[in-house]
Amino acid sequence: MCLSIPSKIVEFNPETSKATVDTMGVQREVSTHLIAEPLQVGDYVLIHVGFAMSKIDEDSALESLELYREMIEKSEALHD
Amino acid sequence: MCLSIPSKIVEFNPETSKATVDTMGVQREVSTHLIAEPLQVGDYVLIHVGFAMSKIDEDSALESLELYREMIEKSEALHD
Amino acid sequence: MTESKPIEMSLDALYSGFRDPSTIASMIAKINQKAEQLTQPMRVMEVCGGHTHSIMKYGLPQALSNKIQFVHGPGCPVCVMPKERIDHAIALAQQENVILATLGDMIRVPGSRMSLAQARAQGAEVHALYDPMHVIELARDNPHKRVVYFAIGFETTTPMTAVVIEQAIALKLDNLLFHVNHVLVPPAMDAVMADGQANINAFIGPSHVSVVTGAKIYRPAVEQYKTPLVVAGFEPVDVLESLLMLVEQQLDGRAELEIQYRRAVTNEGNTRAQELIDTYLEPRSEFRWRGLGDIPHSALKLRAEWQHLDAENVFAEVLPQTPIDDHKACLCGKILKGLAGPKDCKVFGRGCDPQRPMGSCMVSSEGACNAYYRYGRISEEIAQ
Amino acid sequence: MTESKPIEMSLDALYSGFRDPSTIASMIAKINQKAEQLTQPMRVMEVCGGHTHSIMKYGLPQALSNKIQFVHGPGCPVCVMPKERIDHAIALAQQENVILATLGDMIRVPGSRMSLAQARAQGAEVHALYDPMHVIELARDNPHKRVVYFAIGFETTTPMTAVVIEQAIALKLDNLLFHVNHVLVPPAMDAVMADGQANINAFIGPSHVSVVTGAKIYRPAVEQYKTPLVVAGFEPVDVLESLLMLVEQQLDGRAELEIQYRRAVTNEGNTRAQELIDTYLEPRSEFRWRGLGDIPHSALKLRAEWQHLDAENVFAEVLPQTPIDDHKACLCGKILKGLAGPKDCKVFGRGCDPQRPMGSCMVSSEGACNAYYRYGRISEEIAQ
Amino acid sequence: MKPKHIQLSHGGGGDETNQLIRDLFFRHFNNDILAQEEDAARLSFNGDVAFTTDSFTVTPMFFNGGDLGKIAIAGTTNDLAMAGAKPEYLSCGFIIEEGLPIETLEKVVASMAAELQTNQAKIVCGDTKVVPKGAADGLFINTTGVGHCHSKPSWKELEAGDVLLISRDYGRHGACLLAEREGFDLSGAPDSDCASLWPTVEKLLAAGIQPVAMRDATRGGVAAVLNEWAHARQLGISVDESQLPVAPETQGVCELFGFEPLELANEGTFVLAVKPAQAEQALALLQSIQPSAARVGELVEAHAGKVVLTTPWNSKRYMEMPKGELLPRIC
Amino acid sequence: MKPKHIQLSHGGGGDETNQLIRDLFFRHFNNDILAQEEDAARLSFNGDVAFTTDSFTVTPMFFNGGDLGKIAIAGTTNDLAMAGAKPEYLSCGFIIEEGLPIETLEKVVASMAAELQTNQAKIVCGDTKVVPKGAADGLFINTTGVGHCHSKPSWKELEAGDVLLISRDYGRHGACLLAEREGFDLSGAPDSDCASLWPTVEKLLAAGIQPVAMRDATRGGVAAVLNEWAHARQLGISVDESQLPVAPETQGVCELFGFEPLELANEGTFVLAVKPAQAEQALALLQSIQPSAARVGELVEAHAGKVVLTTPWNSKRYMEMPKGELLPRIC
Ligand code: SF4
Ligand code: SF4
Ligand SMILES: [Mg+2]
Ligand SMILES: [Mg+2]
Ligand SMILES: [Mg+2]
Ligand SMILES: [Mg+2]
Ligand SMILES: [Mg+2]
Ligand SMILES: [Mg+2]
Ligand SMILES: [Mg+2]
Ligand SMILES: [Mg+2]
Ligand SMILES: [Mg+2]
Ligand SMILES: [Mg+2]
Repeated sequence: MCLSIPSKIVEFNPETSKATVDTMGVQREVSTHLIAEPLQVGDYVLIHVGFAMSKIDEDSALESLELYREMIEKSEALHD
Repeated sequence: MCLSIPSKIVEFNPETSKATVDTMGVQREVSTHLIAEPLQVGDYVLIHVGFAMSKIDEDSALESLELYREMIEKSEALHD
Repeated sequence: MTESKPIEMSLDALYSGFRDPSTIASMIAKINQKAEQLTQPMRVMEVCGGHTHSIMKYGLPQALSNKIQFVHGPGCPVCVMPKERIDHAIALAQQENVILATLGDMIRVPGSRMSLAQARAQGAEVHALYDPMHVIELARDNPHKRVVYFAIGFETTTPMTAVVIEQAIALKLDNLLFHVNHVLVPPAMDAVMADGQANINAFIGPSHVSVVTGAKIYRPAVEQYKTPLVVAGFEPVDVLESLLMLVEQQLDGRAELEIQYRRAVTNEGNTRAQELIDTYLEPRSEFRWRGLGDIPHSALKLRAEWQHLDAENVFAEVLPQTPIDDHKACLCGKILKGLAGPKDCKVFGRGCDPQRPMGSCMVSSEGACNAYYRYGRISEEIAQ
Repeated sequence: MTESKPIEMSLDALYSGFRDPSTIASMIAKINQKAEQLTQPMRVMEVCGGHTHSIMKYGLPQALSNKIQFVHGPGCPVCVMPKERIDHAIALAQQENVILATLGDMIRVPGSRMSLAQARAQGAEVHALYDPMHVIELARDNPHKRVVYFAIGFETTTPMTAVVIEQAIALKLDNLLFHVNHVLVPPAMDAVMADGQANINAFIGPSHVSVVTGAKIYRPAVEQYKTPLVVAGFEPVDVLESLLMLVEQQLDGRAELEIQYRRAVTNEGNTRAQELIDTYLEPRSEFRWRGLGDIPHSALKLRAEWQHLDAENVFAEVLPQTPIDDHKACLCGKILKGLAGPKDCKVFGRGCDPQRPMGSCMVSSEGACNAYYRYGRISEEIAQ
Repeated sequence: MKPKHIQLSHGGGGDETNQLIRDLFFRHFNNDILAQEEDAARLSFNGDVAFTTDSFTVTPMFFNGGDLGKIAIAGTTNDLAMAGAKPEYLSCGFIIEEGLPIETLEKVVASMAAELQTNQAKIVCGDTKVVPKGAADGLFINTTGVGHCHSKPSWKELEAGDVLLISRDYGRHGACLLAEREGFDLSGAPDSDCASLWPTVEKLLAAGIQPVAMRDATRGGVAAVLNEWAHARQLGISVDESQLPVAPETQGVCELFGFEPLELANEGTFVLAVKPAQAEQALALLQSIQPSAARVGELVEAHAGKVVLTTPWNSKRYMEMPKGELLPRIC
Repeated sequence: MKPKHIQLSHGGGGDETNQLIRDLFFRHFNNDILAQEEDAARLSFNGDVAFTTDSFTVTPMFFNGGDLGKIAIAGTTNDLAMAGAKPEYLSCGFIIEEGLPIETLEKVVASMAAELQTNQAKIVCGDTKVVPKGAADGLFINTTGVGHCHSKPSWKELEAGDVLLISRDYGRHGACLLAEREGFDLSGAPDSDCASLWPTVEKLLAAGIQPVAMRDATRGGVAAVLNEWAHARQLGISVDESQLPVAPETQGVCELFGFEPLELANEGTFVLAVKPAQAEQALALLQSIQPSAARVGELVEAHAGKVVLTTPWNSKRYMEMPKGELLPRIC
């Protein structure tokens, strides 16, 4: 449950535990109180009701996307 | 200074020190905290910012009015 | 002509009787007839703004002989209020969680930067009351705010403030404070007359101040300045009858204290009201009047034992204390003494007008300059 | 066909990549192909309302083989909220000088007499927040009022509440109280499965609950009920890939816990979030769910040491304590177990509709009855 | 649980908005044009029309002699009537505060419908907005009206010699509302004069009266109308004080608070300028409708731009343009 | 001490009201009819006219791409344009909260004047009310417009087969305002689409396009327009989801809060129904003005009363009528 959306950190202030994140071109300040790992600008995080709730594992995301591409290519090959 | 208008007591409650007064057909509740003399329905009082500030001396008022009437009658007689 | 029935008491008699056009007309005729005998114009100051209002509204100066000249006195509580006191009210209203309450059109009077109406428009919480008792409700309904009652007025309105203070104490309303600006008539009359320069031959004494204080308060002035004073009602017939009495004194060479407004005014006044005032209030050492400057013992303040209710005390830190002098060009002081007229002032109508008054006499419709600005030129104009 | 370039990480990739129409189409084809081999329909419960939303929005039931049937689970925090808790919120909001704040569309959900939106329309001060941290500002801006945060949501939203509690304590905000309604997914899954009646063959596991808790929380259920569960992302491709994984488990005869949403979910979850929750909150002995009734240890409350912050404690006297049973005709309990469909309910669409929901499943757009009311009949209608 | 109060959702443009419009507005304002349900009404005109707008806010919403709904129709149709136009079509825009009881809204709407009837006019298009609690004071209504001109009175035609009539005793609406103001707590105050004037104007026109100018004496009262006319034409206006019609209870309210009845608002009282030859006939007709109608004065060449009151003892003074905010006088 | 803020006295109908009207409204809206200073404007019409009203409240009053003043003109002229009428004359009613900076009011009024220019339309009558602090939210404006019909599109003419076009990407105004809502604190949100549509409609008509129906997708957004048309005509509407034009930043705002762009308000975006034969020409013309204009679907006999979206993988679902109050989704 609970809407949550991938966003990219464009500013981060560890002292205030606040980050500015970008969601499809829209920026918003969020709290990073819930993230234990070090954060840095350029990281992708999931945002839920004004909080970053976790970092997104980029390798895993890319792996999925590569997998899907292969799948499509295969199915296209099938139709060819 | 200070607007003040003759009104007639139409209701009086000595316990709450409140009276309802009539001013040309309009009724309003006023405080009677400032009046030491006994008040009763039918009395004429001067009202200022929500307070009865004194009783009107009816004899004196009528005396003035009689005087004015005489004066007019005299001056009319003069013109006749 | 037959003997008419005795007049019966009624509210209508109390109104119409003292506004009756025929009575007014005969009274005017009688005054004008007597005034013929005056060797020189009689300058009559109506002390009270309420009288000024009646005189203007009923067009008495036009109807009366030129031998009767009116000098508009200092008796309008909003006009005489110095700007620094209005600035106080505004500073209080602008405090967080403070509500300022005052009576009626006081909120229109400009202080040094703005009026209470403007402060309200800018976000301050200001209530214009009709009835002083409503501050009690206001304080009760806003337990988390402090309510300051900006008390104004001459002796007429002072007892009502005293009742409110009494109630606030009885009800233990600890969020209701008072900023007291009640002013006194006799010191103002003294300020006008004391230097011996004033050109005033007679006084029309206030109606409702006198209801409270009794006529006795004018006795010292009448005796000291040898100037007659008639305590007059507000209705046009009252004013005219009082004028007649003054003309008669003048012709007789008398300078006495008389009461025309006998249906409401006694020599002693309302003693309960006087006691109430005395319980809670006492004279200040001095008070600044717009137009007249600093006048000793001319206003009241809370007694020492009620200091915790005094907004001047509680909010001392936020109240500006610099006195603000009248504008240099302003002739109000002279006008109030009958030594000058509005037209003598260089800024009259050019810089000073009712929308942006520079001096006391332009502030409210009871001020001499204001009245002249609005009505004064009518005789010239209508004459065309 | 040449070897394509490696995909680069970007926000767009994270969105479009998981919503890509061709990927969706191939995924659907692949699932449908595999589903051919299923000997009987597979009933998949998506526990989470967010998944219900995706499934409906992307029209997956229509596109997928009849062998895949969706059972909408209890995972919508507004739907499962019992009326008596909403009545609490309303009772609090209606207190003098109390502000009630809660998240988003919670204010639309009807209690026994009205919704918070209606209470607001009738004068109660209710704030619909997007961000729980805003209650801190609300409490600061209203020092003379008490602010109650009506905290709702599954494990996803619970850590945010814990942060707010932590901040409130750190800032010594003594006018901020909490009414905690955070519910837990595993006890709800147990409630569905425990009696052995439920007709459910597989679970799609929540996305963001799992981000917080880790996938580990589902292991007991998977083992006890021998039912496969795949933790899935919210995007259509995520849901479809998870379905594919579930079909494969089914065909292989496996009942395992798997994670499709690997880019965000680990076995352990967000341990800082878990610790924060643990510091301030603890399980209640039981909690009533709309549709599922009383479930032991299925919700959280403030720990004993924070009782002074607990609105249920502080306002105990004004909070109605009578539990409100679900409507007798309501089949939500059975629907949630996959034993009935909305059409089996006698009052579906006749007495119970999204404007006036009688049961949990009609309350929000994620409820089974609500979804069916809005979308369910489309296949029939479009078939014409 | 059908809501009893207006909610923000009633203004969102979705189902609930449509329901409100249909169940309430269409039901009460029902007519052939509104029934077309177009966003813009289609009307047909030939020749000169008058077009006027007013927004209405009144505290309290219901008062003796009327309510916000009645004023909202009377106010705008009166401006048309004063322009010599028959009120034919009106638009209405509602701004509703969240939380307004729907019953209250319905009472106002029903009252609008009744007043439309008096004018034989129709609401042909409308708009509804809901604002959050605290962002408005209950209900604000704008109405805008349009109708063919049957006569073309104008203040520009005013000339010295024209006679000024007033359609009834003045100051009632203002006195009525003052009496209901918080803290004033009066009883026995006058009813508001709130009424539609077109029926009266129609009779005047039918009787052959050619009004030179007409103006309803709303905010600012009779004093504002006369001063504006005098100022605009740079003519004087001479008023006989003894002829001014004020009801005793209106006077009573004014005595209590130091107001001037000439400055109090009216909502169904107008000033009419006619040529001297028609003055008597027009006055008789007005008095047949409201016995308190009176001849109050005339336009003169003297004291250009000013309104001058003459007392029975022949003193004169200016009638002033009212100050903006009505506040009780202290002096 | 000229006041910098609106005071109650500005609404009292006296001198201060007149000064405000003259110094501010007359100066900016200056035109021959307003200059007559009659309470009701006199206009002349021949034939069919459209007549429409809207009240405007917007928080914040100034936003990216527009302000209350621009919307107040665009909103009403757009309703005229959608009825195929040229916006000619407008009324305006201001309800002003005591304390509004006069500078703010002037900015809004100047913006209205500029937008009138775009439409070649005139404000010919107006009204000003001031309400006490707290009784309104800054400024509410009603405008009511009237103008001759140059075409008579109507939803009643909609038939199966008609093609639906949208004039540009949708949801911008709603997204723009959401971003400025208290507590949302977004940057990078889209500018509002706020604009007057008559120039576009005029071009369509000049090119010979005969619009079957037009509707600006204001409150309730595109979803409300399509649902209302489908419901009113009891026809189906079939929408190709992949053709729907939404800007990424509009989508971004929606992702963050769980809104549906189809349900967000627009203030310068309209849906146009044309016969298939004119669809291509009309679309090309719209795209020459706004490249994001698109063909979104058509009217069909099937699924009467419903709007059905088709996904690229051929799943269908209903496009729903929006709920009233936009609230962030929790699930
Ligand atoms: S005109 Fe103004 S400045 Fe001059 S005396 Fe009068 S009040 Fe003073
Ligand atoms: S239709 Fe309503 S009452 Fe029936 S099962 Fe669904 S929610 Fe319960
Ligand atoms: Mg304050
Ligand atoms: Mg409350
Ligand atoms: Mg008008
Ligand atoms: Mg009007
Ligand atoms: Mg008018
Ligand atoms: Mg509209
Ligand atoms: Mg419209
Ligand atoms: Mg519109
Ligand atoms: Mg429209
Ligand atoms: Mg108007």
